[in-house]
Amino acid sequence: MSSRLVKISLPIWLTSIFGVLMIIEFFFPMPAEITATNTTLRSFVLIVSAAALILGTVILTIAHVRRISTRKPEWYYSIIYLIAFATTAVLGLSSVRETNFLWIYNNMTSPIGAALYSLTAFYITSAAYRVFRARNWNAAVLLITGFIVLMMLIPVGAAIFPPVVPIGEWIRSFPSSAGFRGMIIGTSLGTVGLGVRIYTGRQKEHLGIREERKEVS
Amino acid sequence: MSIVKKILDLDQRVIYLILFVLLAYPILNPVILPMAIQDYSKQAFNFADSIPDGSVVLIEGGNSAATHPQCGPGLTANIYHLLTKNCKLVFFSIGAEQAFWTNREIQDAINKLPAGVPAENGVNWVHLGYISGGESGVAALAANIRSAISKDYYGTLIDDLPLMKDINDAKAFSAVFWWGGSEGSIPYGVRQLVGPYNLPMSGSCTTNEVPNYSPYISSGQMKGIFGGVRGSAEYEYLLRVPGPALGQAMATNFGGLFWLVLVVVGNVLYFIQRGRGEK
Amino acid sequence: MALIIAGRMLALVALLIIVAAILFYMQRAFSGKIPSLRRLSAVDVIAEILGRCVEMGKPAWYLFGSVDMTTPSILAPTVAAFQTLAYTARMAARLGAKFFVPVNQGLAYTMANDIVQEAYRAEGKPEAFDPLGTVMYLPSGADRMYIINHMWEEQVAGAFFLGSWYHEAVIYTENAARVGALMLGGTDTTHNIPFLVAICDYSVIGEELYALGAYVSQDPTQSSSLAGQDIGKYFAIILILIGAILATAGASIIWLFKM
Amino acid sequence: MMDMAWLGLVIGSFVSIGAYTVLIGDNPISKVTEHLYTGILGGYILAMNWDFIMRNAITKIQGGQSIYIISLIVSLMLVTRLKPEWLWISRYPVALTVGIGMGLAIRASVLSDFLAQVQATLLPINNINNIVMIIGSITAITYFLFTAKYEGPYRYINQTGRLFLLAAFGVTYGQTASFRFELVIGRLVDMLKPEVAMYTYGFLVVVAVLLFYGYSTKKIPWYKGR
Repeated sequence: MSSRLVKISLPIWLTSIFGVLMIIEFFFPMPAEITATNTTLRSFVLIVSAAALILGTVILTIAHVRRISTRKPEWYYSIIYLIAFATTAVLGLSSVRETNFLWIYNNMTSPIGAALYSLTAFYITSAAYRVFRARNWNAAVLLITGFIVLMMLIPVGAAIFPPVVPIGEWIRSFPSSAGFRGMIIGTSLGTVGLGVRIYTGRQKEHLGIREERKEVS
Repeated sequence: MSIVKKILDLDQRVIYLILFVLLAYPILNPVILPMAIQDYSKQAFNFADSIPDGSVVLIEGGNSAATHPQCGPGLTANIYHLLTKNCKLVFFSIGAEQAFWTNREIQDAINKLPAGVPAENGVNWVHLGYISGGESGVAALAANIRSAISKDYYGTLIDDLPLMKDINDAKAFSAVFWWGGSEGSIPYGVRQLVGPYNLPMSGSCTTNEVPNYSPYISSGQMKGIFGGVRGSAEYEYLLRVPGPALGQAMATNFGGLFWLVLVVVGNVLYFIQRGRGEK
Repeated sequence: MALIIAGRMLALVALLIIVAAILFYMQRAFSGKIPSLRRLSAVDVIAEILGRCVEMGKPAWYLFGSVDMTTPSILAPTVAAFQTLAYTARMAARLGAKFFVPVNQGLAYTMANDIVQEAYRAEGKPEAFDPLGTVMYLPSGADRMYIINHMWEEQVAGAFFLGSWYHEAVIYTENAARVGALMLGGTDTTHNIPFLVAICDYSVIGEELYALGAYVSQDPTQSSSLAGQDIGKYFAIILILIGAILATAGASIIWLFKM
Repeated sequence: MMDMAWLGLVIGSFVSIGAYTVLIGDNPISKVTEHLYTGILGGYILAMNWDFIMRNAITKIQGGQSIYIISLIVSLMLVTRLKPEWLWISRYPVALTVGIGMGLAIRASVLSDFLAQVQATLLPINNINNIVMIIGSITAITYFLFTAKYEGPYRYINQTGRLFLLAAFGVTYGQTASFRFELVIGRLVDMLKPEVAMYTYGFLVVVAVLLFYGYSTKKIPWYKGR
């Protein structure tokens, strides 16, 4: 019984207590001790999250080492990983303001990151060619609004067909905002619903808890 | 398999390659397509154009490394524009990094100037450099330049600069250009220069900040504004001096047009295929 | 000292109404009164995608997008996606589909790892779970290259894109589509839902992402809570209608929001 | 001495080309870039988070705020997972994170999503724009109703809501597309700067030759796109 308490019940209870602390603090004026506790708790989350990232990196490195030692297919790429990892980690652990560490970040990580981010332009274009076909009414709405707005936003678009600007602006300000408004209101209700399910202990998958559900009586 | 189907099932890598070429080409050789000018840019350009030849103009250079690629070409075009009108320019920045980039933009403009246009430091233009103190620094500069700063960006004493001989406060200027970049400093200019001294002002900021300042334009406190890279490109276009911003805007054009053409072609072929009853 | 912080009175009232409605329906479920819900087609799609992967002998991927457990607006959809992951992983284990879950944040990685491991254990196939390979941590950012490369290399046949999606949405979905995967996508971020809806074969939008977990849970109290959320929607609609009619008549109820 | 800024531009250009090869599909050059990038980012994340913990936990403990020892203990609870019987211990850090995160998400979404959006819709019904706004918002909300059966008048309301949602999605699609072209252009501008352009072209040629050789001799598998 006690094992169930510490393994299952207590984590769920703690989840609810922390959550309710955050919510009441938002609505009611609180004594300074509680606000201070809440601030400390939130900084704990950041520390735990940082620790988890370190753990993840270590496990990833172990996976690469194992790939090399067991000579899995394409193991040689892992050597590149290890060299890059070791160099950056050693430089960075000595100091995060180390010049070479920052140089590597600014001249290798940022350009690759920017290049990968910009890949979206290519995929957006090829996806548009493949899926933007007026197969039915729904697809046609997506296609036409997307077409008008892009045309409005590129400098030459308004020069080719000036009315596109007022039309595009209207679509952007009214039908589009209205659609997103419904979606956002729905999402906020979804968040509250999820919170209630978690805090009442009905939903506990995220804790890694699996229980064969007994039928509710 | 019919040709229509073949084009409809075009390998995505062909699309990527074409897009690459279309985006890179205008950067290397600006191809000028017609462009629709936004109202704010047109107003700002007309304001700059209406400044009488030979006036003394105050310019705040607020572009940093992050905003130089977008707004720097616009300031360069602005300097080019005013120098060709034989205006006398006084620059300052409210950040140390910004002072460096302003200097770079001044040099860019001077390198572009057609032969015969005078652009001598100290005579046609002065770069006062970094003025500390943010908004209060601007106020101090407006009230008395010599109390706010004694040497210019290059370390020359202000009193040794011929252009500064008769200039001692904001009353000496006939216009202000506030190239705020992402500093969010345009209100400083409105509050410290436009309000107390009744100077007409225009300027630039990043695209996302334009809506914040549109109230100033509708109230007349600002004469117009250039937003981001598109604003810079429009300045270059209106001035008929192609520069890096125009190249980038044209590349966006090419990318966008390619997207639009692909969608149109895709749909036309799709309906042809459907009309033929092919699957 | 005011009893309630200024400007938050209506928010508190709204929260209490919504929570009370949800709890009311959950309570009713205990006594066997279960509201009838419309079928969410995405529920059946999960089995379809996994079945296809088994048939083709190719892997199924479950991706979360940009995960950051320290940002509440990202945490919520991610936690919602975890519940669906529990169901999907279990079904994948049962059907024998090769399952892969890349995660780009440490804490989410440990959570996903526990969930999938638990699912395999529940189906009595713990040996099919590879502690280093089934769930994998990839540094945020680098995961983009890994995922594109491996999508082509492994020729994924099915992919789930649930959670909080940012610009990766179009990168992954378009690649998966070109590889030929059957996809289910859904997010609540307004900026990237268009790509998931346009490119994926099946999609869930906004609140449906949160509801999906409750649908697949086979727990009547959870699915009943969705009826409570509907009360929240009616509340919003009534508020809008009353406010609009009053505004037309020249009266404003904005003061209510400022309380 | 080599000019580090110039070298940075050249290296940046090379690795960008490596990253762009991923557009072709899986190939050795993109794999090399992938592992290089993962390695660098792994090292970077390790160092930055180590630094974060040092500054925000260890320094504070040394400064007498001993409560932060708890944060370290909770962090260590994550590590217990390496022994399967102790897996449950890592539920505590998860409980902390999810409890706090959901609490913050709920309180923010009720005020700044739910009510703020409702408030923005309280418009007088006197012109077409406001009518579109109100009808669009309401039908889009009803699109998400779970208890309504897809029949009768609700079918039409649901369809209308869906159209409004799709219009919103189309707008975002177009808007994002125009912005994303600027990203590629930004990267290309750096890669084609006069001082590095020659190296960019050179590397591009090398990559093209290598890939052509690989594909033509079938040493690299060519994946057919759908």
